[in-house]
Amino acid sequence: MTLEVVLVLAAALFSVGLYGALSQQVVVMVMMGLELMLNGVVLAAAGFWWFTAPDPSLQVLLVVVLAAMTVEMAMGFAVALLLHRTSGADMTDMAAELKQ
Amino acid sequence: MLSLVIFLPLVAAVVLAVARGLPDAVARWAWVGVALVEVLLVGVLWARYETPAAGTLAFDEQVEWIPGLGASYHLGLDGLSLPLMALTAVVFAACAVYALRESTRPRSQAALFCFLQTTCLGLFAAADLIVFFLFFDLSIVGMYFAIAGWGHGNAQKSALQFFLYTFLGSLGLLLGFIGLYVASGTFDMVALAADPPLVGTGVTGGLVLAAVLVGLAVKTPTVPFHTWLPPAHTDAPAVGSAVLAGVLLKMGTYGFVRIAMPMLPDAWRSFAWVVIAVGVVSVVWGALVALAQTDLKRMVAYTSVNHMGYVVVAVGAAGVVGGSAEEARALAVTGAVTQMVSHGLITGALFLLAGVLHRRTGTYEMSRFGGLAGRAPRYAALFAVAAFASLGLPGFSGFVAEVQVFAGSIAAVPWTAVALVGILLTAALFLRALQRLLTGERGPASAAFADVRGSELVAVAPLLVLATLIGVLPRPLLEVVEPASRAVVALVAR
Amino acid sequence: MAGSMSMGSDVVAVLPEVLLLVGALVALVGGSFTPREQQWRVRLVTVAALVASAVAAGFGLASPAGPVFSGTYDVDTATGVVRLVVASSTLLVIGLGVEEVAGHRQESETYALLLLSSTGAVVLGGAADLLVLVVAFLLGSIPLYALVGQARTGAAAEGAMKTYLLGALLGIVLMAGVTVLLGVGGGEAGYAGLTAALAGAPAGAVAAGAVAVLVGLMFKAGGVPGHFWVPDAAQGASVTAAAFLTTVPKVGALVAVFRLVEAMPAAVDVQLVVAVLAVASMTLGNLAALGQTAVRRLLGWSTVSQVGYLLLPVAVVGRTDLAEPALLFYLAAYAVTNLTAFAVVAALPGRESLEDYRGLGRAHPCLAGALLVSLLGLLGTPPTSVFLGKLLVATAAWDGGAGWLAVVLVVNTVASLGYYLRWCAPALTFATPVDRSPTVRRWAFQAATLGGVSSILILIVVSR
Amino acid sequence: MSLAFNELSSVVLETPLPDLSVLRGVAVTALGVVAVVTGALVFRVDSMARATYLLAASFVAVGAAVVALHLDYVGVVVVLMMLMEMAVMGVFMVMLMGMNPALMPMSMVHSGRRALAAAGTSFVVLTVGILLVDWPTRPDAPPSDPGATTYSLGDALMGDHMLVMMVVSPVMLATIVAGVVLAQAHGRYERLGDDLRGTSRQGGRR
Amino acid sequence: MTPPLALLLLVLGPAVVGVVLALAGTTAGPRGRAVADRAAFPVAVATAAAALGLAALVAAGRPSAQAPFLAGAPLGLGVDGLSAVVVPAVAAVVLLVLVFAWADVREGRARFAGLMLLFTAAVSLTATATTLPALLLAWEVMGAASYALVGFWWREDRRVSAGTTAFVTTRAGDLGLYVALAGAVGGGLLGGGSSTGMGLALADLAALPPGWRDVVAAGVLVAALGKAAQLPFSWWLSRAMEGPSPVSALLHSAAMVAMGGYLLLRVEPLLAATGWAATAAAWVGALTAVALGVVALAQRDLKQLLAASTSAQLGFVVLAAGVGAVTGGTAQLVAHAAVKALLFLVAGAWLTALGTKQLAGLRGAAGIWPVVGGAAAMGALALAGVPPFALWTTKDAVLHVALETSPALYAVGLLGAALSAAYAGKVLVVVFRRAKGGEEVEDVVEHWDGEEQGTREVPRLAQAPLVVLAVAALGLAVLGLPPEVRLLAGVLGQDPAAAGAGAVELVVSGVVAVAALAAVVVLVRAERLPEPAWARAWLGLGAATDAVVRWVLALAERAARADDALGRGAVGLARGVVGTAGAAGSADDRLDAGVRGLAGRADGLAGVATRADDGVDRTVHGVAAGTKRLGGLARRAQTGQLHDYYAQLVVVLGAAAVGLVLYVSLR
Repeated sequence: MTLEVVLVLAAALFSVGLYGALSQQVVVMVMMGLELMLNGVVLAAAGFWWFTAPDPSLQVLLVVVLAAMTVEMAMGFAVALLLHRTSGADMTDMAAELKQ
Repeated sequence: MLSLVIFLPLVAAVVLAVARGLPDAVARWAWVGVALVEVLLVGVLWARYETPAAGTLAFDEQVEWIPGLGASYHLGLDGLSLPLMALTAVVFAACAVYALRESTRPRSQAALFCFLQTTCLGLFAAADLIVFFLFFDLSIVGMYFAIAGWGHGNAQKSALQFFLYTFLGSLGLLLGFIGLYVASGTFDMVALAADPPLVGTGVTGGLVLAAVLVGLAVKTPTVPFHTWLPPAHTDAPAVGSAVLAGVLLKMGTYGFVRIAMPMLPDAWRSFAWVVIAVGVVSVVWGALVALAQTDLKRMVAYTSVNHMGYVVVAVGAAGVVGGSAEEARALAVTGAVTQMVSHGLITGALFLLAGVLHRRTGTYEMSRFGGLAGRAPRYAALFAVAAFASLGLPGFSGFVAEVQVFAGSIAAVPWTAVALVGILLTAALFLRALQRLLTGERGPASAAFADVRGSELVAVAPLLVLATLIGVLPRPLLEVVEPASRAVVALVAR
Repeated sequence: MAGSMSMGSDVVAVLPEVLLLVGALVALVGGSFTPREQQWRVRLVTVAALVASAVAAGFGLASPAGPVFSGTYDVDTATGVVRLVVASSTLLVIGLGVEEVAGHRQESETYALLLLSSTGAVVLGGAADLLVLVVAFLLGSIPLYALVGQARTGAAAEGAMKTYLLGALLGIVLMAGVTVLLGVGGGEAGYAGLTAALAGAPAGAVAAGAVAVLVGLMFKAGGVPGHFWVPDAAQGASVTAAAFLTTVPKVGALVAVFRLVEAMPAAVDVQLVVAVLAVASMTLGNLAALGQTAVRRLLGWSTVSQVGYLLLPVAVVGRTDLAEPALLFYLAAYAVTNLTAFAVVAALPGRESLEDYRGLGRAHPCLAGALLVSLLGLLGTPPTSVFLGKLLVATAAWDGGAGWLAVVLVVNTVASLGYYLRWCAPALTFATPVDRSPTVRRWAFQAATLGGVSSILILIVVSR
Repeated sequence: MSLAFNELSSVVLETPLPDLSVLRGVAVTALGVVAVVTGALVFRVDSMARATYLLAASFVAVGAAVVALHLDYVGVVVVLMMLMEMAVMGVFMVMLMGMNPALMPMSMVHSGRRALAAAGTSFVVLTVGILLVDWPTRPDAPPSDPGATTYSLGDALMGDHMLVMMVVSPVMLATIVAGVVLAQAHGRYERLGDDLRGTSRQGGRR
Repeated sequence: MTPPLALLLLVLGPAVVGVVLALAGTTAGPRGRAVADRAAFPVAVATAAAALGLAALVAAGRPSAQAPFLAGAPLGLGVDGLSAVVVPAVAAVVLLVLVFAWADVREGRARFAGLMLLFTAAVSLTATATTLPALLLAWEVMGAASYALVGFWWREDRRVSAGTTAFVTTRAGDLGLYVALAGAVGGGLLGGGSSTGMGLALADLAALPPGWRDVVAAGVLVAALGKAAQLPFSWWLSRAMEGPSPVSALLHSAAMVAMGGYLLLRVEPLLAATGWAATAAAWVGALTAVALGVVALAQRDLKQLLAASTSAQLGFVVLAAGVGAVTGGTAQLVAHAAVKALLFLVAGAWLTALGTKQLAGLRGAAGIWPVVGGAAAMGALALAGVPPFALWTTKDAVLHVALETSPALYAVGLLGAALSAAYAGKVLVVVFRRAKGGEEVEDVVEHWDGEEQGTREVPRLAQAPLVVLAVAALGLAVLGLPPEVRLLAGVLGQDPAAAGAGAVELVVSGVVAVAALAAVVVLVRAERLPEPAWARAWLGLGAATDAVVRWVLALAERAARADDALGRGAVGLARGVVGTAGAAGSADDRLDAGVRGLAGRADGLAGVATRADDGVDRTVHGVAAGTKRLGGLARRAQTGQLHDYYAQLVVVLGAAAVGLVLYVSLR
């Protein structure tokens, strides 16, 4: 196993997440895509930690990323709920009044 | 002292703007009062003025401001700026008197014009590029409102066009200023003139000069940047036109002698031929197009293009250093400055007189008039005098200016003699205008035309009297200008 | 535990941030026990926190403490300016929003969110460490989503949704970038050591990481490509929120970008990307604003273009001494000027389109004056302070060897003339006023006046 | 929750992993592949519930891989947090949005081809970049003691990176406030009246 | 009174009085104007008389004075031999003409008198100017005053147009003086030349270095030819006959036109120094004498005849300057001034009394008022160059020198002399030949009041100047006679030996004149005098002038249209920037219309400008439309769809990252 393998796997996760974020209509599903992307970041960070960086800062980064995952998820639910309440929409393209 | 002279009208403007309950009559007379005080103060400045030593300014005032940028609040006068200060004071006073009979929002108008006066005075006294630019842009804003708020016809559109054009020009100017700063580390005009940056840099100097020139050329205006001028004048109120033509246009030409020439001597010499060519084209084109106009105000507007063209020719010729005597070039620059003053007085008077037409009849169309000399002999006399002054008849300031411009320019660059066609065309077009307006059969708009009244006469006559005085006794003016123009010529020749 | 030795002094050094946080807590907790009609007390607390923070920032500015918290945070002039600008901007936002927010069912929460987001913006500006940068990004962003959505209208919800989704994606991009930078830099996160650590790292990876971090920050700055939410949120959210989100986050974000670019090794020419993004922002913002008729959307696009101008000094970081003062001055000037424009909008509820402002000069000369000052300011005309900002920025660009950026700035300014004047001109004609709402909100009115005056005064006083 | 966390982590921490780098490599790679595959399946299945389970699986795989890389603490946290989060998501969908996750088949995709192309391109570009870059290597041997690793994390959090944690706490606060502000259907004044005494419901402004 | 003060007063006195009178006559209220009109002529005549006295004073004292004007170029005044002769002569004519006008002018008297005095001042300054600025100043004021005087009856458009023609044509020539002034500056005369120490002095011009000297000479020559109505500038003088007769008598005989010749006499050394300029002047003068002589012979209008004759007679002065016959030229100038003033006043008297200046209407007019008739006879005979009248000797004083230069010039000059005799004879025959029989009388009377309402009287006051001038027409012959001409030469500082005509030439020219006169008398009585149309139409000069004017006006029209298009294009650009679709659309329409309209008229020089503007238009149009499109594009990206935002974001991010990575790696 080398760093490249881990990074490629992380890149794959990132790209899969990106696909989800780009293709999904439902807000919650888009969030899932985003989470997957972060998943890739986590894997990459761990890989870097193992292979290149003895510094604990990458661990701290991982903690921060996890915190970010959580809070973003929480906000995502809140926003989705708000959207649902105000306009009965759960899809991004149902809320596209503001444009140009 | 200088700051007081400059900011007194601003104070008046603020007071006038804030005092909402002020009766119209009080506002009008307050403006007249401020304008007259300004004339007095500038007179005091003139009386106390002594030609400053080379590289210094009279009434120098400097206060630290943005030291990190090498900029400061720096004011001062010399032979180039003092006459224009005086011109500003006089033209604004004439406008104030003329506006005594204006009925549209007189308080706001008085405030706006007081504000404009500060910007004009400040610009001519500025000794720092940032201060200069500040007043330059503010004058645009002020004039925009003067046209949009008190104009007629398609005023909104014309004002917008004016703003767009001159603002574009001002940005060019700003770019040029930045270039000067980057090369020298200061915005101080005295320092920049004393030790010009960008000497021998070729392309960079040329580009900076080009940026500055575009800015000044739009304001002056020269062909092909002049197209904002006719609509702006046509739709502007009389006082607005008088200030625009009388004072604001001078900002462009003043910039040539104050900034472009002394601060970029190297580039100026290299590109003098461009300036001359633009000047000559402006002279001929402006006169030619003016000849074809049927609208009096548009015609006068185009003659401004022509008259400012003389200035451009002269300052361009002053940059052709090889093979011409320094006296000739100094003569050209003196002529240019004289022309600025002269054009301010005469065109100011002409626009006010055009305003009288509009006041009475609501039109500037010359074909609607005719035979006014019978109904309104005083108007006819004033207009005839102004017209002859404008076409450069000896005895008026225009002649003093033009003869110097031509003598100096042709002596330095013989082919500028082509521009002489301009004075022939101007003669033709003004005589045609006289004929259409004043003589011959009485036209439909002349029928009930009332002759000029008190305030109108008091507004216009002093301008023409001054133009005549300068024409007959030019020495007091020229003695102020000549040392400065010699200095400019020496700076360009470095 | 080398850090704990200086803990006390470190906390003192970040007193302005702490004051903001404390203010947020007090507002939040106190607010939940305060009857609706007494919420002005919470407002007072918030204002007190902001004023205290600004005062503390002023003292801090007089004697910057340098790096604190083991070098992860910089208390220098830039941080001081960010603190001052953020605090005073938030004050102005609260001022212009008094009528809109007062009595709102979540008034105290609004103040808490404003304070929290402000704290985030300040920390973002002061962060001298990639990890702090990430958390500051989160702290700044999360309250923003709530502020946008708080109006609870369809448009607000949509704006919140877009803001959130873009913020989340760009946050991920930011974290990905940080991961790469930490990975190749041997885990070095502090800017002080980053330059050296990255100098030996593979340039390609550093470049990719830096671009990712930069683009991530563009969400907070509201510049291309993170600009999409700005016009939508500015239009959909309440005026108060719109004024806040187009002003305060940018202050921190741009200084953060500045610090980041400064920390990147010279071999990786991040400045180039910044320059490209700057040009893209200003051009896109101006072009898109040209056709707008809704005032808040127009202002939203206008801020996109302003970010482009603000990025100019960042594009010449390290190549001229003018870059930092130019950025800081422009930020301060921009904040005041932009908020003045929003204050005018806030003072005249119900006027949504440019046409609604026709004849404003006659009906409300003072507001028209403030509008004129703010729009001319955004345009960059004297005597407003943004003029000097623009001048500084262009000068810095030229001085830093990027004269072409100055030219692009000028060309863009000309283009922007179109829409600023399209608002200004009808407002200041003496045409018959369109009187949509005879009531003028007093607090917002005063905020507008104050903003207009200070926008001019900054030029005269601060630049001394 | 904290109790479960402590137990689980202690179990994991006390289980010594075979220090065989080949095995670790295989494990990490395999877990990574699992994460990618389950992640990809998230967008292939036709119900939100399954998507949620698959996402959780992906996270668990990555968490395990992280643990395999001797980042035991972080890895466990990943697993635990993500499982919790997926549970919340399920609750959220059923309770608040009225969706029955098991029964609602769905295919809510737009411009899938464009997304696929973008994702594919990004993967190719990233892979090419990863393979071309001459990655640095750590000067010393890989860490062998997970306990020391966790200790160094704690040390960093309490020392040089203290500010990070100090800021994370207001982030959490902000999340709570913001989440409540957005999600709350009725504010306290609707519930308790403008004077908060719960007596008069005036309906309130807005 | 010191001579320098007298000199200043000579110029300033009439100027000030003139300005005051003119202003009072136009701008005062009705009552004030009435007072001014009543006082005008007494004041004016008194001023003129005083001026004559001052002229005599300065002629004796030869003072000089200067006033600072431009840097190194003052206004210099001075009286030398030449001006000592000319200034009093002009002053005398002014006085006489004003006396006549007192009786003749009936409306706008103050304005008239004022303008005449202003003009007088300008002439005095022209005659005494010693520096180029002073000369140019006076020269142009003279032109402007002539405009005001020719167009004096401003209610009639054609008279004002005539003034415009006069001013513009002479100003076209004046441009020469501007060039000359610039040339002198270029030649280094600013600040003082060698001989005078005064900047831009006329006396220093001859000593200029060759290149600039030629420029100056050319400029002066053109200016002088323009004022002197020499070929090809003669047409304006014909139009100027629209002015009142006293104006013609002063401006178009003694003063303004004469000043053209005078200037050439004054700068004769300059002309001689260049060589070519002298030759050119000589030939232009000689040819004008012949060509305009033919024109005069063909005229049927008395004033037109006199105008053409003025050009022709001044041709001799110009010829004199060209061949260096300064003495003869001066004598011719002075004598012609008296003679032509007389004839114009006579024509004016008849015009006022009979209401016509057509020769057909003046048949036998000499008999009606004997004094007028006698004066007319004296004048005509003098004009004819018949011995012993004035122009006989003076003309020969010129021709004598011309013969020394070139026999061809002499021959042409002699032909010109014969033609003068011929047209003078025509006048004589017509005005003295009584109409016989009722039918002929009716034919004559039918012409009366054709141009204005005649008064049928010639007041005594109007007759008095005629008598004085008639005496002068006879007496001034002495100027060209050998002893006196030497005296004159002495006064002028010329070589007395070379001055004056030889006896042979006097006899020859006398015989030629008498013969020509006799021939014309015969031909006119037989009514077989040829009056070719081309000559009656002033050699087509009028048509040519009209063509030039039309061409310029057409050019101006084109330029104006092109300029409007330029402006529209700029507006289009502005609108494009503003970008509102509707506004931009209408601007487009207007642009299109402008482009179409311009394209339709693209021809000639203006066509080139138009095409250029067309290009500008297209460019501007393109930029405007482009900006508009870009604005739309920029907004289209903001679709409102989140996934589009994401896609764009990813693309930009990818492009930025890949771009920078490639840039950094490949550098």
